[in-house]
Amino acid sequence: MPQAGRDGAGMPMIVEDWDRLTFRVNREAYRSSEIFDRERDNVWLQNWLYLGHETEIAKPNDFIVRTLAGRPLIFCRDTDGEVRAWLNSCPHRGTVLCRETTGSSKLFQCFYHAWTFRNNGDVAAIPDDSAYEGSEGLRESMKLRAVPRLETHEGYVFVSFNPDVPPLLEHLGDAADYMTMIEQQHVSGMTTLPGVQLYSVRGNWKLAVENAMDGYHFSPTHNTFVGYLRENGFAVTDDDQYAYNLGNGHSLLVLTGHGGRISMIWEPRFGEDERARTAAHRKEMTERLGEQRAHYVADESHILFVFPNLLLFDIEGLSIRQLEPVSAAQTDVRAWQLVPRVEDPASRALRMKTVVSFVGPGGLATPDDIEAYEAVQRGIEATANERRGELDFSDMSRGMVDEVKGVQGRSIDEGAMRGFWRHWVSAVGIDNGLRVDGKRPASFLEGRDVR
Amino acid sequence: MPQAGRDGAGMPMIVEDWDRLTFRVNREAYRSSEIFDRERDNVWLQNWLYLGHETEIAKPNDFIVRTLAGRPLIFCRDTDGEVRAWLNSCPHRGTVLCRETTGSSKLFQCFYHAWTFRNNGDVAAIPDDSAYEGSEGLRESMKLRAVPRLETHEGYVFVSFNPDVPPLLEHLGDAADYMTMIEQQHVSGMTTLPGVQLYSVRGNWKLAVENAMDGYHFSPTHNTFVGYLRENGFAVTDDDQYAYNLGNGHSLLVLTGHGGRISMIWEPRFGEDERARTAAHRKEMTERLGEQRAHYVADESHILFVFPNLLLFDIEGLSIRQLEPVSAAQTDVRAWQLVPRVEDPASRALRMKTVVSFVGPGGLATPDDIEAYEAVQRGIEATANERRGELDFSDMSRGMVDEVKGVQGRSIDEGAMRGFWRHWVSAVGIDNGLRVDGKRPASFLEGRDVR
Amino acid sequence: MPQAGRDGAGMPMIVEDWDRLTFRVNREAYRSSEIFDRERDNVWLQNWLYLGHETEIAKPNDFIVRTLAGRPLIFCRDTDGEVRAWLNSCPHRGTVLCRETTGSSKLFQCFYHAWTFRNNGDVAAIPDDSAYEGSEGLRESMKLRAVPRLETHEGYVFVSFNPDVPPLLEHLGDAADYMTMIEQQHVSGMTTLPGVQLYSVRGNWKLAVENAMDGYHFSPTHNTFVGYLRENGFAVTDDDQYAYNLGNGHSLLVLTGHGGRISMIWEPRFGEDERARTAAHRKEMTERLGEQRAHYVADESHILFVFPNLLLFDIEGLSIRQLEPVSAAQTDVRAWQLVPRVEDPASRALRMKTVVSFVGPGGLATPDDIEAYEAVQRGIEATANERRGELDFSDMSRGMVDEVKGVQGRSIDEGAMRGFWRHWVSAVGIDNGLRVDGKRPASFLEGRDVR
Amino acid sequence: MTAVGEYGVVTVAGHALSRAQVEDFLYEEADILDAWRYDDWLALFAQGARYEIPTTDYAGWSLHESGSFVDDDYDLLLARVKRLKSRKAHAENPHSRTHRLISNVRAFAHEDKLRVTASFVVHRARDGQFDTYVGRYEHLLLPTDDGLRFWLRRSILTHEALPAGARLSFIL
Amino acid sequence: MTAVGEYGVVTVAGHALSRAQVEDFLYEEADILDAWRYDDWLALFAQGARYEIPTTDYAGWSLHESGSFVDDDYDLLLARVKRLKSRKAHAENPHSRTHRLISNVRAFAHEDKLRVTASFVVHRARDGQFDTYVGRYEHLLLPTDDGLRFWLRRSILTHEALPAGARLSFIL
Amino acid sequence: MTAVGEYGVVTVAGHALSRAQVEDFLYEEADILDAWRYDDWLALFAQGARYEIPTTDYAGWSLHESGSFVDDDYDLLLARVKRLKSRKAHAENPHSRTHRLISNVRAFAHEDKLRVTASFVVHRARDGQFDTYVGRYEHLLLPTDDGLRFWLRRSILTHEALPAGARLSFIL
Ligand code: FES
Ligand code: FES
Ligand code: FES
Ligand SMILES: [Fe+3]
Ligand SMILES: [Fe+3]
Ligand SMILES: [Fe+3]
Repeated sequence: MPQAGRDGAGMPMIVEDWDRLTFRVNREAYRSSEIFDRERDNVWLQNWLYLGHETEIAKPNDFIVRTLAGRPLIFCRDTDGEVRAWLNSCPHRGTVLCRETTGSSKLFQCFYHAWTFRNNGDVAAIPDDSAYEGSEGLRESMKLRAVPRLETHEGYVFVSFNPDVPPLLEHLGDAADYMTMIEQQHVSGMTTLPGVQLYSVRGNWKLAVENAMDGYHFSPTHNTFVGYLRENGFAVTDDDQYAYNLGNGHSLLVLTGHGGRISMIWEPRFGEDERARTAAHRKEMTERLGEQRAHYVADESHILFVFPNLLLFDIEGLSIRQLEPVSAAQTDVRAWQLVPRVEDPASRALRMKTVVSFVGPGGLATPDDIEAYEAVQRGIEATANERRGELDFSDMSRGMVDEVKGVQGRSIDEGAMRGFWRHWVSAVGIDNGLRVDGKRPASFLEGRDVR
Repeated sequence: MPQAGRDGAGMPMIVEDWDRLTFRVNREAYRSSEIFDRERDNVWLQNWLYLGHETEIAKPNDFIVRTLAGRPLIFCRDTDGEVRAWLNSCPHRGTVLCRETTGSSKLFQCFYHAWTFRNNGDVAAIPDDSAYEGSEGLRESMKLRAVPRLETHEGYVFVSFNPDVPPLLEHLGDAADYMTMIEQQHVSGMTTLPGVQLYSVRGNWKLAVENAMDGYHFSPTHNTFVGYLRENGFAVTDDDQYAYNLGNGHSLLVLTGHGGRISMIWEPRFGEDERARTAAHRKEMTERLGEQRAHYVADESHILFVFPNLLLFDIEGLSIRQLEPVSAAQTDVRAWQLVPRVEDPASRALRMKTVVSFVGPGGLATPDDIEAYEAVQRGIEATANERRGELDFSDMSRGMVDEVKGVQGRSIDEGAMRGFWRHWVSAVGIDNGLRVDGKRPASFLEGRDVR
Repeated sequence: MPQAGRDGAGMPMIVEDWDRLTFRVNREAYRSSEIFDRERDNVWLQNWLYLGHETEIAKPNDFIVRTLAGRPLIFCRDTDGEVRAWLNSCPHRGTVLCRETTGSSKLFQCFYHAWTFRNNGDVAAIPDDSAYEGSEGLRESMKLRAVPRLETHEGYVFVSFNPDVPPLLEHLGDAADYMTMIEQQHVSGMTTLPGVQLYSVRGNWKLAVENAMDGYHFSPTHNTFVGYLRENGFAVTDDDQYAYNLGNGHSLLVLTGHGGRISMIWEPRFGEDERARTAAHRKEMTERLGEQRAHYVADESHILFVFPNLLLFDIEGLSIRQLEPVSAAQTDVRAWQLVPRVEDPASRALRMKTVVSFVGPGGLATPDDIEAYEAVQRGIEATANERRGELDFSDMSRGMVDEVKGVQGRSIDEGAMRGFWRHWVSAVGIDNGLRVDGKRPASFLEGRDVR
Repeated sequence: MTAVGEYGVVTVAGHALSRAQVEDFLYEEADILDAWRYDDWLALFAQGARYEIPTTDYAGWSLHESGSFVDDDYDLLLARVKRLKSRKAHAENPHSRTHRLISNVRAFAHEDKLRVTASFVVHRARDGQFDTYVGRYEHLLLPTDDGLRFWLRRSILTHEALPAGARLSFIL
Repeated sequence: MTAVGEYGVVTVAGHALSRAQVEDFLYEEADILDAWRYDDWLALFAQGARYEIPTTDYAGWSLHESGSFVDDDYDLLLARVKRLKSRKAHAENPHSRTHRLISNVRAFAHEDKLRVTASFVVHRARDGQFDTYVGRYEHLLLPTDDGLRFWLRRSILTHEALPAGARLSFIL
Repeated sequence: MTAVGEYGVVTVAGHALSRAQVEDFLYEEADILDAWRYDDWLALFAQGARYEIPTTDYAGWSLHESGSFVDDDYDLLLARVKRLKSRKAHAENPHSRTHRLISNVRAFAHEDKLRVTASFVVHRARDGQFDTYVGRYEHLLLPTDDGLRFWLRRSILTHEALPAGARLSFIL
């Protein structure tokens, strides 16, 4: 068992008990480097992954380099305007081809031997190619290496290292519409901005997923932020709010008691001028989207998780968060602010101030979440290789009393986490990873219809 | 052999030769991470471990957090005054429960979801526990996780992660009385003080054990400290001093030629005022303990090793040293000064100055010991995976010429180390870990009767 | 395959295709720690390794400590003037024996227990050796541990941890004469100087070997240095220059278009005074060596690689570079400047300025090479565990069109690298490490006769 | 070359200021922050002042138009201080141990303000980790009769990304 | 706002002292220590002076009543210097290469002494390791006619524990 | 004890110089280097000046007689700057992000020059790595009517060896 404990091989990762109504997650899932390797192979190299947003490379020839699943990539728009994802590694001897982090260029030239490539992947030049047999075949075989699959939904660019992955929309399923809702907030559509939050947490990536789907932590963990909102005339509540499993590991928190819906629901802290702009914008939305759709788009805050590496925060502004696991115990995080392409400068300034006051390592809330991931990662060392094996499990049973009855789980329950873990264990493919005691319900609630 | 060398599996760790009278230790024992893992599983998670001293948590509700065997623990005295050791990890999702290093509190509240526990382990509050089946059962099952065993001897608190470990006193055996002797030095009893030396050495923990049991290194390694004592009127000698194996891996160095016995044997460097105080105290001791017991308590310096992680230095003052292995090549060390609860302020100041002048990373002696551990750890890389396998062994043969005759080993022999290694190899349970050539004596000397 | 990819076990490391005329190297060879361990066992612990130059320890009792194959060594000249290589680890308990980096001493005394050794390896003193059986046998068995083999050629000292390695000259083969040529440049012979460049690169050691044998990178990578030479009246060319495999993994680049041949071929940047000194020296060389030998010695720049850890740069001055792999992704580099024992101070100053302007981490050229190793090491992460396995290979096919015809490869081809890799794969002994498709030539060109 | 007496004195809005005075101001702030004296820290700001930390990709843009780490107007600054003084600011309870080195201080007149640049290294010890934050101050200081006050307090990180475990939950 | 001429001058026991003078004293000490000139270092102390390094859990207590890393009265200071000058102080033979940064220097009058605080970073290279010691000085200096002298030299570490390989065998 | 007014002034070749002036010179250079303004940097050198970085085993020898990392006479210095300004200096394109701390500045008259010593730490961020270069300046400065100029700019590393990934492709 300690040996087993060392890599978690062959142990149940999840234990569901439908008699006791408990759901337990093996803490080895956060600690084990062997499980990290399996996740890399069976999830990150198989699944769709969020790469970036179209608006980051708005113009032809724009490029950004970005590491995804540990692989250095070039995310660019070629000269013809097509969005591309190339391995950032020279086909000749593997040198990082593009060493700039961002810029605009028609060509990528490797500095080592000056092989040069067009941003559509074609070989532009190989010095002295007479040294090779069949220089035509050479140019064919030495094109830039593409990430096998790339598809886009509402400006969100996804890639997969698995050529056989099903179509993106099939993968996104019910999650797709919540991305559409964000795009519908403003008639001009949305764009990312410069000023990307790059940080890294000493915690397993799944702790960041749980935290985002966990309404139960909000008032204790963010006590000071709740206080700040309260003093500014907004009474936060957790009542009548729900967490949904959207299938394929995706999930959704719908929050109606947390505010921060700039240009959709006015709050005193936004100031008087903003009040009129908000009213006007709501009017425009209703005309454009109709009463009910406008309601869903405007009046609810959403936290959407798209398995495995994308979190969308449609609350206190709009931010995109990407998770890049580095090791079992470390995760790089990247966050972009998403704003209406066209917006009143005062609203924009208010939006930027507001979103940053909440999210990111310098905000008034996110640091407490980071403290949580890191305190969990440290804390679970207490039961590593524990003889009393059952103590090395974390509890996520909240709301199983409803779940077993088929009642929709609340935001302050742990149902969204259970959905995530159930998907995770099958995706990672750990033998006997799931143990079910007692009689499991025939099915679980999935999705939510807002159309 | 190199592959074997890479993890030391299946190689003899110790080779005793009773024809040549040599004792050799495989240097893989200091280098191998696989052996480190076995030690963690078979020693640190099975044996009694020194956790801390009662006086560190003198009052009800006092707590200290401390990592032992890599596990974060809460070492506290509950509201009813009972000493406790809890895993510092929330039973809910594993968060470090108590993030303060020390303090006083009746309750421990997890900041993540505000689960709250009494310092006796009971659940005090679980917010919105209606989300769980059977909230009574929940409170039962979600109590703080205790370290399975905790026992105290003379104020020294030991714990074990093994519920089936034999009683503490059985484990301590002959070592127990030397802890009693320390307690008997002063009628008021002893207490630890604030000002804990926390440091970390780049060496295997067993090098620190060997060093403490090694009188042979004293004059060459501590040449400058010996010189300092000599200039201050004390002539250090290594004659007629012995090292004892106390069984269960414990051992004892009895030093009568090294001085520093504050308030028991006066030296010029202590100053004239101290002379009278020393005489008075010796008188009190003799009355209280009788001539002979007082002699053993007062006139000998002792260095006691309690397997596997406690060293008591009853020399140049009194200090407790705890070893916390971090990896094969790194060991965290913690040292507390132990003083009479009641003491003349001038004696106290003298004591503190004296002990620190000797022990600790800022002293005039310990740094040379640390240099030794670290120089050994670096040096043994020279023979890693050596084809001439016999060169990858360290020699600890000193005094086998006496040992084979059943003659008690001297402090400047290496008999205490041999006793340690013989116990270690059986405790760690390495197959064929011990190779014996020639005819081994039927038994070895063990213990020493001073009662 | 991903699992395989994780350590590269059982995969072809090299794929030669004689139909397509391609040569591909598996990037796992640069990344895998398992392959690093095999290299350590099968190459570094078996082969001759360059340790240092006789002139670093010019006088009896001089010593230098140096780590080779991860082993701390003492490289010294004993009192009788013999060159020695000792494991820098005390035979007693393994302490680093000599903690000074360099100096002069007849004796090495271990500080831990004062065991003392002569620089010829004999035991000089073991304090209180009566504690051991048979103190004579003890002194015999406790001599300093020598590196099993040590031989010298032209002042270059090589050692092997393998007692059964064939004689050095047999190993050096054709490489030996190029070391002789350097010695013949000046009648006084050559010496190393103080001022050793110690640095470390974040790249696999084999990338440093490839780079040195790679004339193809010179003009693009060193664009700025070429520009500097051009402005100073020297037109760099890559025409009619060749790369030779010398057997046993050794190789040679002969460059006639790159200059920097101080005191042999004058250039304007060397200044007028140097012109006369150069002419005089060339005259002396011709008298001493004869027309043709003098031509080979003086008019060609040479970059010589002696497998596995020595690079000699007879270009822009003379430097010795030693490679000490630390991990798959890190290599320590040491570089010494080699100069005539007797030289005009102005020539010497010119030489030092010139060599340093080119080589070393502060030069105008080497930093771009370091950038290359490191950019490759980062870049090849892009194809780690790639499903399209063939993409995880680097191409070294340049000049196979000539090689297949038995035509000597040019400096700007990749033939020297292919020779290196062919030797490497057999030396490391990876099962099925080499895959040959199509019909391989019966033999490859090897060596070059200049005698 | 000016005589030493007046060397290096900058006059702003009628206040003659030496580098030494600016250094003393920054050193005092550092001690206040390391001692967790947040009310005293607030007192170093002029009413309406701002506190900014751009992201590591910062290229000079306005934080009103871009993402950032900290974009506090005076109201948010008050909220931040209030939070930091609360026992419930979990990310900083227990408090980080911080240590600050401020060097390369330079001061320039900038309209009615003093533009101050400096190099900083902030060390932070917490949870057995020891983090280092490296960057540059680009402040605007307001000279008043009671001494200098922050008008814009801006910390610009040198890092390419915040390293593992680093966060800006304390004042950088 | 005082004129620059006298700005920042502290007068102690009749000695007018500027921060620059204190910095020069600390910078000179740093060079002396890095050059291993221990006799010169001793000469910077007043007779009867003390050298202290509290442990990392230090909370202001007296070292006479608690554990510590260094608790040298003048006699022990002499013994320490004698040891460091000996070839047999193995922990420092060969000598560590040290490098010191002293910043954020502040000086305050404290009875007849000058209370000086500063931030330090000491880098130490030895045995292929490169260690960093981060902390704060809280000294008491005695102004004399021959310049400043240490009355209490105290180094307070910022670390939560001495990191691996760190030791105080040299002067921090 | 000298009055503060003139305290610490060194007079060289008729130029009265204070430490503050030397610090300002070094701080300005640091900003110029961090901003990659190489023409401005070159302007800080006197004609015929040298730039030197000895190896880490440096024991005081002449770089004309030993190996070194940098041994630039004025011509090579020009070549180095030209290289650094080129887009083809691959090791520094993209540019490293550098950050400099200069402390413990001391100035001494040395014939007609000013001998300046200081401690430096240079941080360098590139390719996801964050390297630290620790060492000591030992410069010779030439006082001119237009201010100070480098006559010998020498950086001496404290490291025992350049750590992994460290290189001197930028100006240390
Ligand atoms: S590695 Fe890119 S051109 Fe050679
Ligand atoms: S993890 Fe402790 S309360 Fe949830
Ligand atoms: S280890 Fe060298 S003498 Fe004991
Ligand atoms: Fe949160
Ligand atoms: Fe000792
Ligand atoms: Fe090159």
